[in-house]
Amino acid sequence: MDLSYTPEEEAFRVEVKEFLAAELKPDVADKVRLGRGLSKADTEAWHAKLNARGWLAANWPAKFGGAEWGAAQRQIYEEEACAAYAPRTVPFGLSMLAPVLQKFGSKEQQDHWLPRILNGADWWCQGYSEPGAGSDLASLKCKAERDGDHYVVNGQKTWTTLGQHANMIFCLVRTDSDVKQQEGISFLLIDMDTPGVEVRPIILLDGTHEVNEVWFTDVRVPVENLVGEENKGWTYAKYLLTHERTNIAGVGFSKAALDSVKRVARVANDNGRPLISNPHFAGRIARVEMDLMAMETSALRIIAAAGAGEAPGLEASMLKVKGSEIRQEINDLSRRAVGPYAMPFASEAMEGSNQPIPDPFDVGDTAGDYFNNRKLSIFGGSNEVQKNIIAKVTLGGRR
Amino acid sequence: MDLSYTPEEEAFRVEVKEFLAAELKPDVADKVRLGRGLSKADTEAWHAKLNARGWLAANWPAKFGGAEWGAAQRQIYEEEACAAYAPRTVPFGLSMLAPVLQKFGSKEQQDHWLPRILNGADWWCQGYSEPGAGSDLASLKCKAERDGDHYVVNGQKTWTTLGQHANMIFCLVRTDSDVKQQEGISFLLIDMDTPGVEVRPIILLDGTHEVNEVWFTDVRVPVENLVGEENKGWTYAKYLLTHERTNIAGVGFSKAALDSVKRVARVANDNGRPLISNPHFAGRIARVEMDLMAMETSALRIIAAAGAGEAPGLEASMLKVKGSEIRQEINDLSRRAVGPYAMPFASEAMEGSNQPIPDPFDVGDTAGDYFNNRKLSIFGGSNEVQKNIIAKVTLGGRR
Amino acid sequence: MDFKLTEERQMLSDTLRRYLSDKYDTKTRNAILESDKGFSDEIWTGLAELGVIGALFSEDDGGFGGGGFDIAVVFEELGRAGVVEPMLDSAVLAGGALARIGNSAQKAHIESLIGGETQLAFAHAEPQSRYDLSDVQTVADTQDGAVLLTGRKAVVMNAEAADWFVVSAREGGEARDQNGITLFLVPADSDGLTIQGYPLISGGRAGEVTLDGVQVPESARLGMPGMAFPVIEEAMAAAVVAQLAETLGAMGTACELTQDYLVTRQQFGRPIGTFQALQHRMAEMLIEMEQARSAVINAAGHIGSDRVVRERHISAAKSLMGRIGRLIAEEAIQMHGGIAMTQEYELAHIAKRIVMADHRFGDQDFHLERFLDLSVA
Amino acid sequence: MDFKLTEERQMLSDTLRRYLSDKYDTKTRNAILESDKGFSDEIWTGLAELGVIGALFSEDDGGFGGGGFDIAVVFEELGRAGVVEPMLDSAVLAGGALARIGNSAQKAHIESLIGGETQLAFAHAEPQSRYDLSDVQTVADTQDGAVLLTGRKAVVMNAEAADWFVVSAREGGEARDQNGITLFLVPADSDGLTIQGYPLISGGRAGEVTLDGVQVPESARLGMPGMAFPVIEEAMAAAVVAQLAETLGAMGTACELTQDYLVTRQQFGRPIGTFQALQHRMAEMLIEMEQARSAVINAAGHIGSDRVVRERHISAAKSLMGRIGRLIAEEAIQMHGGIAMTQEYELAHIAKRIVMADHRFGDQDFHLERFLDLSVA
Repeated sequence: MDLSYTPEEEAFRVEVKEFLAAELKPDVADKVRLGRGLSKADTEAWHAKLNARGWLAANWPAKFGGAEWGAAQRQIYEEEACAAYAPRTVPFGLSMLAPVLQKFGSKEQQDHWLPRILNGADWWCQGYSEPGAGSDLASLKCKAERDGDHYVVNGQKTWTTLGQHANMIFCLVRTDSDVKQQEGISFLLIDMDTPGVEVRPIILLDGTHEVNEVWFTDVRVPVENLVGEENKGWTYAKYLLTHERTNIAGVGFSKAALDSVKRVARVANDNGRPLISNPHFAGRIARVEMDLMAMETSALRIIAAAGAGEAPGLEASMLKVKGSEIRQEINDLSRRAVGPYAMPFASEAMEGSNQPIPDPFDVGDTAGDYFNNRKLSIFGGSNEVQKNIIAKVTLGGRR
Repeated sequence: MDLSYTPEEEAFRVEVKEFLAAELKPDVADKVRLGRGLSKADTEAWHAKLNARGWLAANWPAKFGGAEWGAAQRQIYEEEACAAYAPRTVPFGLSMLAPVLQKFGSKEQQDHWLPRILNGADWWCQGYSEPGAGSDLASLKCKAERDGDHYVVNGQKTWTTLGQHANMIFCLVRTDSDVKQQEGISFLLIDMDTPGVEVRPIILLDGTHEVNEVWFTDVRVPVENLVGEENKGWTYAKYLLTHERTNIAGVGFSKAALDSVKRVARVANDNGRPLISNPHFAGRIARVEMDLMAMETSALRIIAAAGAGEAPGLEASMLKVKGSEIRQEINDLSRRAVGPYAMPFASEAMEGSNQPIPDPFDVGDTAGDYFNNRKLSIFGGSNEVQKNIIAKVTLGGRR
Repeated sequence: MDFKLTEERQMLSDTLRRYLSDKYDTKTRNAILESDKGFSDEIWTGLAELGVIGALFSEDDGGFGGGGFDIAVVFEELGRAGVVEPMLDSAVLAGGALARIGNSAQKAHIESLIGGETQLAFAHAEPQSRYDLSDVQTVADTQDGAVLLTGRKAVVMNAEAADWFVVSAREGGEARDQNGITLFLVPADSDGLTIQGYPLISGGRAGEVTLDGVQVPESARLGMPGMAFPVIEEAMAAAVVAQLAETLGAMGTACELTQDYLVTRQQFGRPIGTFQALQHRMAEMLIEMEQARSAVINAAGHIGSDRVVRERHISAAKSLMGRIGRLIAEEAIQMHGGIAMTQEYELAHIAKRIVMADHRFGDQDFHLERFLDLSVA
Repeated sequence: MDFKLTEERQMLSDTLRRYLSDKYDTKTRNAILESDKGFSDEIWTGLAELGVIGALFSEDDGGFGGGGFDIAVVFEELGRAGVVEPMLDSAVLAGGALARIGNSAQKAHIESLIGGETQLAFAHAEPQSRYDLSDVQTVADTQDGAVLLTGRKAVVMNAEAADWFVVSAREGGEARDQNGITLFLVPADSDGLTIQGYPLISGGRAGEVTLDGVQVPESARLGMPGMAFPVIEEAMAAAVVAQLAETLGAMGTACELTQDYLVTRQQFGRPIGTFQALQHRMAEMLIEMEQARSAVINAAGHIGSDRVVRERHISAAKSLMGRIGRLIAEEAIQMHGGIAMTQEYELAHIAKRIVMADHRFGDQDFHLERFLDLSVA
């Protein structure tokens, strides 16, 4: 056991700092820091810079051009990138579809789609959830019927994050309704420019437009866009979900957010003293910081144990729950810290959103972030689903 | 709405104070305050004094010689009695069996047993739980078979509180095994001096002997000791359980215990200041006190709404849960307050329990009380069972 | 002791609930939320006609209520429907201060307020003051019969719609002294009074109010110079009772919506309300609701008590509600899942009302500390 | 960074676990609990023969370990079995202080300690000091070559069995000054040293130690006069790591027992582990276990770091364990129900070990405040 960084790891941290100093534009960092939505162009530009540096496919296997970062490297990059308020990479192609294609896709699919993820030719989004299929994902109804060398897709997906930017969507579709739910699902890649695909915005409670409904009406998809075997999609979906959770702890985000809370608490006046001198508020900060110190080590342990490219199982569910709890607690502290000035608010969707809003602590919309991040315990397999998994695995073996 | 006490209520408080000043012996109050077990004689003497004053049957209907106290009177007595560290009355006869006899017992049973509860001729204990029937009480197996004008009882009861002092036990027994569990249960009164009754002590984790196992081997019980109808015992049992919960909020206990915590915190040294000046400890006290202030009003509202003699339903379950949570939190604070001196301990069951144990704050065995009172959320229908009830009632109606 | 509502209060409560369920559904309210004005004149007038505003004032002031439970009954219903109209700020806070300290001439505005024709705003808090009621740096400078007000007021609710402002300013004492603070009644169209308005995340609008040498006559002074603090504290206590009751109503709606969703939403082939983990969490929400209701009763019932008793109950209830409110809002959203994250679903607005209530009049930590101070006092 | 145990440590851990599962079942341990001595010489010797005590000291001091993870590995296994033998107090605390500050003559006792022949006790805390390491009022008065010790030491673990005491006393400075505290090595049979012994609720025995002009030679002084505080803090840090690991082991047992009970205990015709409310609470316990394990790793891994870094991790881990330990002990008992309330059931003792750990070396509030002080430092 050794908790200290090796010289190589420290050297890598310097590399990362230099990269961020050189490549991260202040206006983009400000948008990230203040929680203002990044434009599609902002995100694409950042992907391009990371790709040029060879760090976009940081967690991909080498044989697909990946950097195969270890636990320490991942953690160092995440920590530095979050501290500098660099944009987060869009995970749908990089960390969700790619692992599936790499494990289950055909040579042709790998050769065609993987490079396009890195070079930005495609922006992927995810077609999993449906209005009637949330936690119970396997009950999905969106149908794909074979017609010659095409599938004809009809149905609806929802909670499709950044679908408004995407040109491609990977979908779980029902290709057999006569078998056990899990056995009639296939994994399909769909071009969103195909006739019959319609994207409708969903406005969230903080007024942001980040998720969408995607409707499919007689959408014709070439059979070569089927990943793996027909009706084996559930296997691929579960594989994807464990990968989706590997970075869910969000240690870097939490550290940066907690630093921001402390910064505000040092300047905010509370009964004639700095808020940070209020023992009850300071106690809240300390408790979450202690939790974060522990979870950072948990995340490192778990990723290290799982090994490069591999996805941890049970522990990933634990990290997902604790990671979301910690981030949500910090979001609570950050709105709490600004006091009455958490109330002023102009939503993207609202008239006059361009009018100036007082932000004396220069932190952006802390209340909006708090409400928006309630999603952390809901999406990507709700915390309840994660607890079901943990109980099933840990109690199941004993029966 | 009016939260202030009427002149009549204030006058009653004076009466109670005077009674306690006159009747409560200091050595007995000290035993209660320090959590030392009361002798059987201590308890019987206190019952006698309350009975002489007409306050033993405080909640009984008038026609059975009860005082029919209202919500305010009950709360005033409880508050003053707890503040003075008066013994609590033993509930098994007074508040558990009596309501059942008064509602379902025969005239003969009422005339015979009720006076004996008040005059102390009988000490009752409860034969409900069995090793295999805890939360799932209806699965009880203790069997009673009719043989002429007797029932022959075989089986085991457990968690029988103060069974070592009792001469009578009321039992739920199975009189029909061929029907739905709830429909084969009868309510039987058993003389513990009958041959075949054996009481075995259970030592709790704090070393106290307050509960027992009671074993029945071919115990012959006269049929006139059957309460109500054969196989209708489950109805009576449920009626009893709601009554058992009416005083479960324990507002008086919590107020007295919290005062004791504050007293210790004012004198205990913590880093060169009184512990009560430690904002984190003070915050714990304040949070539980706020909860207690609210629950006191809840208890008054609920009892007032339910009306004299009546047992509240859903709300009783809510009070049981919140009341036990608050008492357990205060028990946590009281062991926390004494710091390292919470560790010295001599259990009743242990050798050398008579050796002197340092108690610099004169509070008795705070850690033992903490562990012992974990029972509050387990017995009398566990908090999980209460939550099941609440969910069933509140969601049931909507389906 | 008595825990029953009077017939009059029960009637008012029933009438108000009926009116709002007819006139204030989610769609209507969300349209109001996105309107430029931020509230509806029609609803305001409607509420006035129902006597809702009158119920918040004593008979001496031309109303027919004004007690703690009058306020609680009204605001629980307003909260249940997520009403964003500025009843608390116009009537309880500004109007309440006026009723407590104004002379007969000044009180004349209460009549038109009760009638629904006048809007008031309470301009007290400042950019630096956070939740500290005595932190007033706005100064009132009196020169031959005229008073000049200079300073900045922060997040003033209803600022843009107000016809009159009740403005606090210092006529003596140091910053954060309780002594030396005076209230003034200031016309909204005064020269030198400017408003930077903006919407609020939980609905309605507020503004940063700048007083740049605003001139008012001495007759604009409410009460004696420098003696206003006790009045501010009393008006705040009434406002806290109103906000607590409003939040309680909103919490009730959050629970109702969640209970309905639990029995209707199907996953894994059964209503999610059949899953015991959710059942127990729902039960815990309802148990805390009882605590919250009792805390509101304690606060409303002691609004007429001596300062320490009154403020101790106010701070206990406010702190408790901050804690329970967050629990209920977060649990309601979590048990709903994604649907509760969408702006068009009723719970989204209700949850925001509940959570953001902790950002006015002192949050749970502020009142925890205050409760401790009052307890040793 | 590297999160794997060395082979030697893994072997020691496995051997110790096997030994305790053979020799230290509930019945044996409960008999030890009720014995007059409060621990078993046979077990103590057994542990010494296994090399458990040696693993807690460096090779320079005649051991073969002494690092943070050596301590953690040993104590997690001791905690798993609820061992009450005075390993922490005799070896880590008193022995550790001796190893850090003693001269070669004084260190001679470490060899017999490692061999299992000598018992030590650390007499530092006093009736007034609670958790404050610098609050020492016992005085050391030196007159021509002899030192007179006068004062009272509180809840001194292993006092009755100890052959030697490591006693802290003040040779300068004010009460609560860090400077001026000295450690002395005092024979248990010294004149004027009296012990009032008693059992402890979580097992083992302690005593109130009175020093009434106990006379020792100057050669009994450990290190320089008045300079012992840093040594005391370091020894305490090692003791906290030991106690944290012990508590972690006990928490692991509490979880194991609960998981087994959930799948075996039948109610309502099914294992109670099939009820989702209990499943989720079990999952939450296991999630917190991961947090606790990482906190212990952080503390053990920084035991050699500079003071502020070391103590910050120590206080963070101690405070976190206080919080999580209580959760796990209470949830384990609650999910068991009545059976866990009985003295004869293993969980009863394990839960007491977990909860009472928060009463030594500073509880979760003490270390929360300390963590805050160290964070601004």
